[in-house]
Amino acid sequence: MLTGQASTLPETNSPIGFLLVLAIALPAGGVALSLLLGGRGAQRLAMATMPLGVAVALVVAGNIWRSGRSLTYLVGGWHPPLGIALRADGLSAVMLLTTAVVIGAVCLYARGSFGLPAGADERRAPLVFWIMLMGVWSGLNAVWLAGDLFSLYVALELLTFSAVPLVSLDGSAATLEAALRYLLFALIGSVLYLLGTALLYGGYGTLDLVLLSHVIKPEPTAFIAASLMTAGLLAKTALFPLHLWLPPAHAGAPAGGSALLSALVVKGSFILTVRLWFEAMPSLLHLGTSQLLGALGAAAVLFGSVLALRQARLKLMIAYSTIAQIGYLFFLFPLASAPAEATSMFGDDWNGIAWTGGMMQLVAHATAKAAMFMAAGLIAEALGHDRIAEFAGLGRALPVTMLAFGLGGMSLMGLPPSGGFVAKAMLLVAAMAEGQWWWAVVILVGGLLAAGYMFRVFAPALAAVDVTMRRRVVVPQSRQAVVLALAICAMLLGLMPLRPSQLLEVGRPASVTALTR
Amino acid sequence: MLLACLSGRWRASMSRGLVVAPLPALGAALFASGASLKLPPLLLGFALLLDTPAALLLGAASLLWVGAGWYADAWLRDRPDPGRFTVWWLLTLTGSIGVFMAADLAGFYLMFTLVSLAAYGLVIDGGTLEVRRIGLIYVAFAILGEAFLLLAFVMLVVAAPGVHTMIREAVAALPTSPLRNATLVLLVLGFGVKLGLVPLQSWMPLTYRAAPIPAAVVLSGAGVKAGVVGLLHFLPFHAAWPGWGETLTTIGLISAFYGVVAGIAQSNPKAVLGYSSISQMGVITAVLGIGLGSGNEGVALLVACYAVNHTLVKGGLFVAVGVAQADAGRRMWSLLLPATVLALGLGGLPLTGGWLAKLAVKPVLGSGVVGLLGSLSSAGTTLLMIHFLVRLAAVPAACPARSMLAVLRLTWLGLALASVVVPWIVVVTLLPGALTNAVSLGSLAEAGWPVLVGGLLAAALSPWRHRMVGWDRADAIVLRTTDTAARLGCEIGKSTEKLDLLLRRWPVAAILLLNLAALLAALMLVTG
Amino acid sequence: MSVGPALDAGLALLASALAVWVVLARQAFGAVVGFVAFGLVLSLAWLRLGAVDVALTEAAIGSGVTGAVLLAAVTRLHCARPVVAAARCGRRTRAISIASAGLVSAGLAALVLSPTDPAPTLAPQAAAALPELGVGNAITGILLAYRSVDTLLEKIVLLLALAGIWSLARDGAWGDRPAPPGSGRRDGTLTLLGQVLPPLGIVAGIYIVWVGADAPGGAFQGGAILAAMWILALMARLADPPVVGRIGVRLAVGIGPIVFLAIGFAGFALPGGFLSYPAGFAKPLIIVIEVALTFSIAVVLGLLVLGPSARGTQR
Amino acid sequence: MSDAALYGLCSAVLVGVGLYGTIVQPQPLQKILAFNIVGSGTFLLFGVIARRGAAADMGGDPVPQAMVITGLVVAFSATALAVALLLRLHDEAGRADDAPTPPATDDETSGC
Repeated sequence: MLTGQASTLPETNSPIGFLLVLAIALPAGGVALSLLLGGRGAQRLAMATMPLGVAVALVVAGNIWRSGRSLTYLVGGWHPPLGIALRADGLSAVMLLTTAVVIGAVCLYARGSFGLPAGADERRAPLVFWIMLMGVWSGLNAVWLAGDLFSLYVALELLTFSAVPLVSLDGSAATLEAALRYLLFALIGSVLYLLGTALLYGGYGTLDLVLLSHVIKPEPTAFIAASLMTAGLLAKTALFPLHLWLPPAHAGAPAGGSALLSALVVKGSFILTVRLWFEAMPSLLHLGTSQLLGALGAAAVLFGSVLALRQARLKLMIAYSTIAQIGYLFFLFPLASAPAEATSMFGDDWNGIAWTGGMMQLVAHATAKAAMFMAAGLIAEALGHDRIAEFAGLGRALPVTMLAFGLGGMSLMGLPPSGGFVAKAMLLVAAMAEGQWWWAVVILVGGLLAAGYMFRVFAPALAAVDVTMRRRVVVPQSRQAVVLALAICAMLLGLMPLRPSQLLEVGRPASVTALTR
Repeated sequence: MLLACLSGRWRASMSRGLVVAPLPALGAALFASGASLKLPPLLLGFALLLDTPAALLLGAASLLWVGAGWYADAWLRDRPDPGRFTVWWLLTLTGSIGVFMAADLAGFYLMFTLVSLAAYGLVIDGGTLEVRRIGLIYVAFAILGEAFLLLAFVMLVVAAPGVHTMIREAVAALPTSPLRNATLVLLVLGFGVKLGLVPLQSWMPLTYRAAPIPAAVVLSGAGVKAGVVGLLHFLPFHAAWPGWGETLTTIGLISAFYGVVAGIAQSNPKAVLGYSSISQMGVITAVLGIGLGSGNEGVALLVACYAVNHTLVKGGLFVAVGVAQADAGRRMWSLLLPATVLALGLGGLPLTGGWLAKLAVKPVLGSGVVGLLGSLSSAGTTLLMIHFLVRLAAVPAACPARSMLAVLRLTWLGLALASVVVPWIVVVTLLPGALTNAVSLGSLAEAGWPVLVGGLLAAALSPWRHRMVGWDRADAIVLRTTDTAARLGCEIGKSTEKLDLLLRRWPVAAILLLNLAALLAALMLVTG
Repeated sequence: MSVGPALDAGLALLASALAVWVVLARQAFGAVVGFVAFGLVLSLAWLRLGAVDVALTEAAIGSGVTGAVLLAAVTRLHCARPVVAAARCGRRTRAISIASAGLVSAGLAALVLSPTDPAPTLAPQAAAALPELGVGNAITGILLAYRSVDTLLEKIVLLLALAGIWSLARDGAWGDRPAPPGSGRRDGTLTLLGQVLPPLGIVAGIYIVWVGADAPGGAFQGGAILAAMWILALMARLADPPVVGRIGVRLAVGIGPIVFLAIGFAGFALPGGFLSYPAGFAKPLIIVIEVALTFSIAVVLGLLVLGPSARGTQR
Repeated sequence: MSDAALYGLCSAVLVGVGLYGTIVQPQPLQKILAFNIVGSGTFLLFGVIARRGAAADMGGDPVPQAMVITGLVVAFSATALAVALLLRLHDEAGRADDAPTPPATDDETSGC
């Protein structure tokens, strides 16, 4: 093999690989057609795409689970490095499913806020919301599936471009400023990522993740490219201390939008970071880098939680909690890449457990946080405000919503039997087994702080008050039920922790397993 | 059984179900006692297992829950918002029952969390600011304990093969674990919070004082036993751990005496009972410590017998406080007479349940220094209980509905009766040997002297009683500490906010972004 | 070739100097003018780098249309008084910023000066597969065949950006015409330009698309030129901005991506799958896609420049 | 010095200058301009890489060149969206100016 020259892989299309295209193209077509149809058409289109997208995700995940093998699709029949491959491993399948579930719930929920009555004229906010929803979906699915770093760049931009208008949907100066700030910071992130991509192409002649992993070497080109790309991606993930845009943006968007942004959009760049380090350049993931990423995560957990404790408004509190929960994800880097001598003490696949735990945290946070943001939206609709101090008697006024909020909160705190508990327990176990106890301490303290901020909401909401709360609007039961269903999803994750872990093991980066041997 | 409980929980959306809900658990305790019962793993990967000591605890606890449920039902009738209390009650009940039966780590942790945290809802039912503050202190302690336990469990899992682990397998692997010492420390700390061992005891009297009486009944009687069963199941009694055992015994004895000394300085009878619980749990811990030191697995059963008595007596005495509050003092004898028997029984008055309980653990304590200290603690308990009786008699009475009074009385007498009868049944069936040894004049005298000493002490101290009240400022210190902690937390929060404002300024964040890239590159260049 | 290196050095220096000017300029207007010039210099640099397609795109989009957007913005911001007294950064912040940005530059420069040898390239592979497609321009082949996913996603990006910009309309103005570009005065020169240039430009744009399959040029370049002509005509008030709520406008916006997707889906019938072209029909299909895309790109780019609907702009 | 190395250095300078601008420029419009400079520098880097990969009778590797074309369109969309946001923000803030209370502090531009 020529130095730095990637040859093609003997890849062929999987029998149901075309579904990978559909996962991206269905919502993408939805964007184009929504703009064309306008008005109620956009909403109908979203409602029609939703079950199809969920079905695609289910079939893909089911197939990967049963066969235990990843799916590949070469678009147009062109092999990488010239062409682009879509690949779905267990991680992609889990993410596809999570995305489908959360977006499905948001669709059902948003019918209440952005539904148009029959015969009504096209209106601005609803049309834009449905278009952006489809945009987020196609962007996310592209991030989960694309195997080429430049396609991933376009996919990330797609994601940003659909996320930003969601932030400023209400058109107030505050949200416009939040959106502008988000856009500018995300753009700087993108351009750093693109710089890294250029360097990698210049060094290795391919941007395909798998090909790259074969030819990449620990040398300055790869180092600088990796650090630029990582920094750019972290800016888009809003990892501490790069979180400046997140609180106003996530708190300013309408509830359905916040749910998408917090639950899914920030995860796109995170997963890309993971793929970059664990799949494309595992040989670069050394002690220093992994500990640095973990330390930033730890700082995010503590910092975000403390600030969440101090917010007076519910949506800001949830937004800061997102910063904290994103922090947990980054424990994946030190814990899933521990060298063999660190894991041998207890003789088990601790890297793999950390990997599963990290991904479980991602999924649990996605479902729980989406449910919480939507619950917060219902609360704000019912009360006309979201000031935590004035929540007295809320538990009585909106019992289902508060139950959903509480279940989501349990997952954030890591209380059993939630998905968050299983995730955090797995990370804890891995941390102790690998002798990296400092992460365990942070995880515990983060859980305590999460309990603190959840308690701040619940103490007044559940306090017995004699005055019955004055509700501004009656929130329909069906929307409350959607939110509750999503929160229950977060719980169910905890009740069957084995299943996703089997799925996650399909196509798990070799680096995670190889290091333990 | 747990499922039966759970379904009972749902059926019992009305408070009337409170009485019925614990019955399946009582049944489980009766029919499964004496033999181990292992259910096939349920869909959650949870497994249930009921060994004899746990069955004893379960039986006593569910009996108490039945009685307290009856009480709570009557108590709730003239409350504005019974539904909320009921939900918390049933959640706590589920945890309290489940914790005795859970056989796997995750299940145990879930149940332990449930009994600890759901009890918060019971504690704060009073709703005043002071009560809520105490509720916060309770939760803070509970969560601290949870954190210790979670870490300990994680270490257990790490050391045991497989991720989903039965408690037994995990504990069996503990002696060879490289994290053994840390695990043991964390286990003792975690359960110690629940048991109110010194120095983690402060929440207990505060909480009992603040909680409504039905809640105090179940918390002091049944809730605390989650800690007992935790120590029983998680300490590795199958091997001898001399150093560990002695440490545990010392902690236990310190708690036993601290409870007495601090308790007699209290004027509120509920607080006195709280301190008494600290003392009693100290005795239990001391016994367990001896068992741990000598690798004696039989100690579990004895401790369970002791704990059964405490469950019923302590619950009963709290009901007595309720009766005293409710009854305008007309028929005091019907209250005070059984109360005296119960209270002194806790100190080991011969022929009471407490005497049997002391008998059960006596051989373990032995006749050395520890044995003497044990007897002294009995004397102390007697002293404390006499103090309690005095304070009980002085409780000012309110005027509740007649129907409630009747229920209260019945509950009270029932529990009083049970607390005498049940220990007899238990000891006769499980420890016949201990009994035959005991019914000799010598041992009667031996058991009797601490009671006598305690009585004399009480009489001797009575002139100074008024001065002693309020001598112990532990709870005030705790309150002050929490205030300081809150202020400190506030400061931390404020400075974090300032940091956030700084970090969220555009140039700062952008510079950090670039330097993060530079740092990553530098790290790789240096190490790679 | 003695002129070459000097020219290159001059272009590089000029581009760097213009960049410094743009960044340090205190007045936004000067900065924007500097940026347009910067874009033109860069197009020349692209020509020198042998990338005619990129040079065309840079001139049309990077400098032209972007310049139009920025100039329009500067005009509008100039009228409005600044909302906030913009605090300039302190000296320390500037020093740290220079150091941080300098670190990135230094890293890049170090890598640029020590290239991989031999430099990796996909040119031979790209060239080898071209006959199969029947197109002569490798870039067209990459954009519409090898890496067509990128192009497809990027079309969606354009649509989303358009929807995002439209979302910034006020509720009452939704679906209305955007405000016309320019200062609003009828300007003799502009009118003249607007009358003369568009016919030429439209011919040039269509030509660029037409030859794009084989020679440098293609949908973006052509679309951008067409869009520029349209905007020029609008600036000269020779035409009105369209009512964006109308189905015709929506159709014009969506037709390109929809045709692209439809042909892509049709590929499922072929062994190559999504976005593959049947043997012998590759070139016609690519040209169909290019034409549809060009049309939509021109409309979308124009609408992006025009911005959101504004109330009271209807005559 | 080869033309590739020369333009490579130029791209490094553009990236650095642009990044500096995005950090210190207080006005959003000039931040957007600076971002475009960083973008141009990045694209130029692609161009340099393409130039180095000249082969098979082509003046440069067409793959990075095609990426630049895609990238330019994305960058333009970003600029247009950011400018539209900025203009609308100015409208809104200008309105708030007329109100008796001063607008909320705009920490976007409140400096360093």
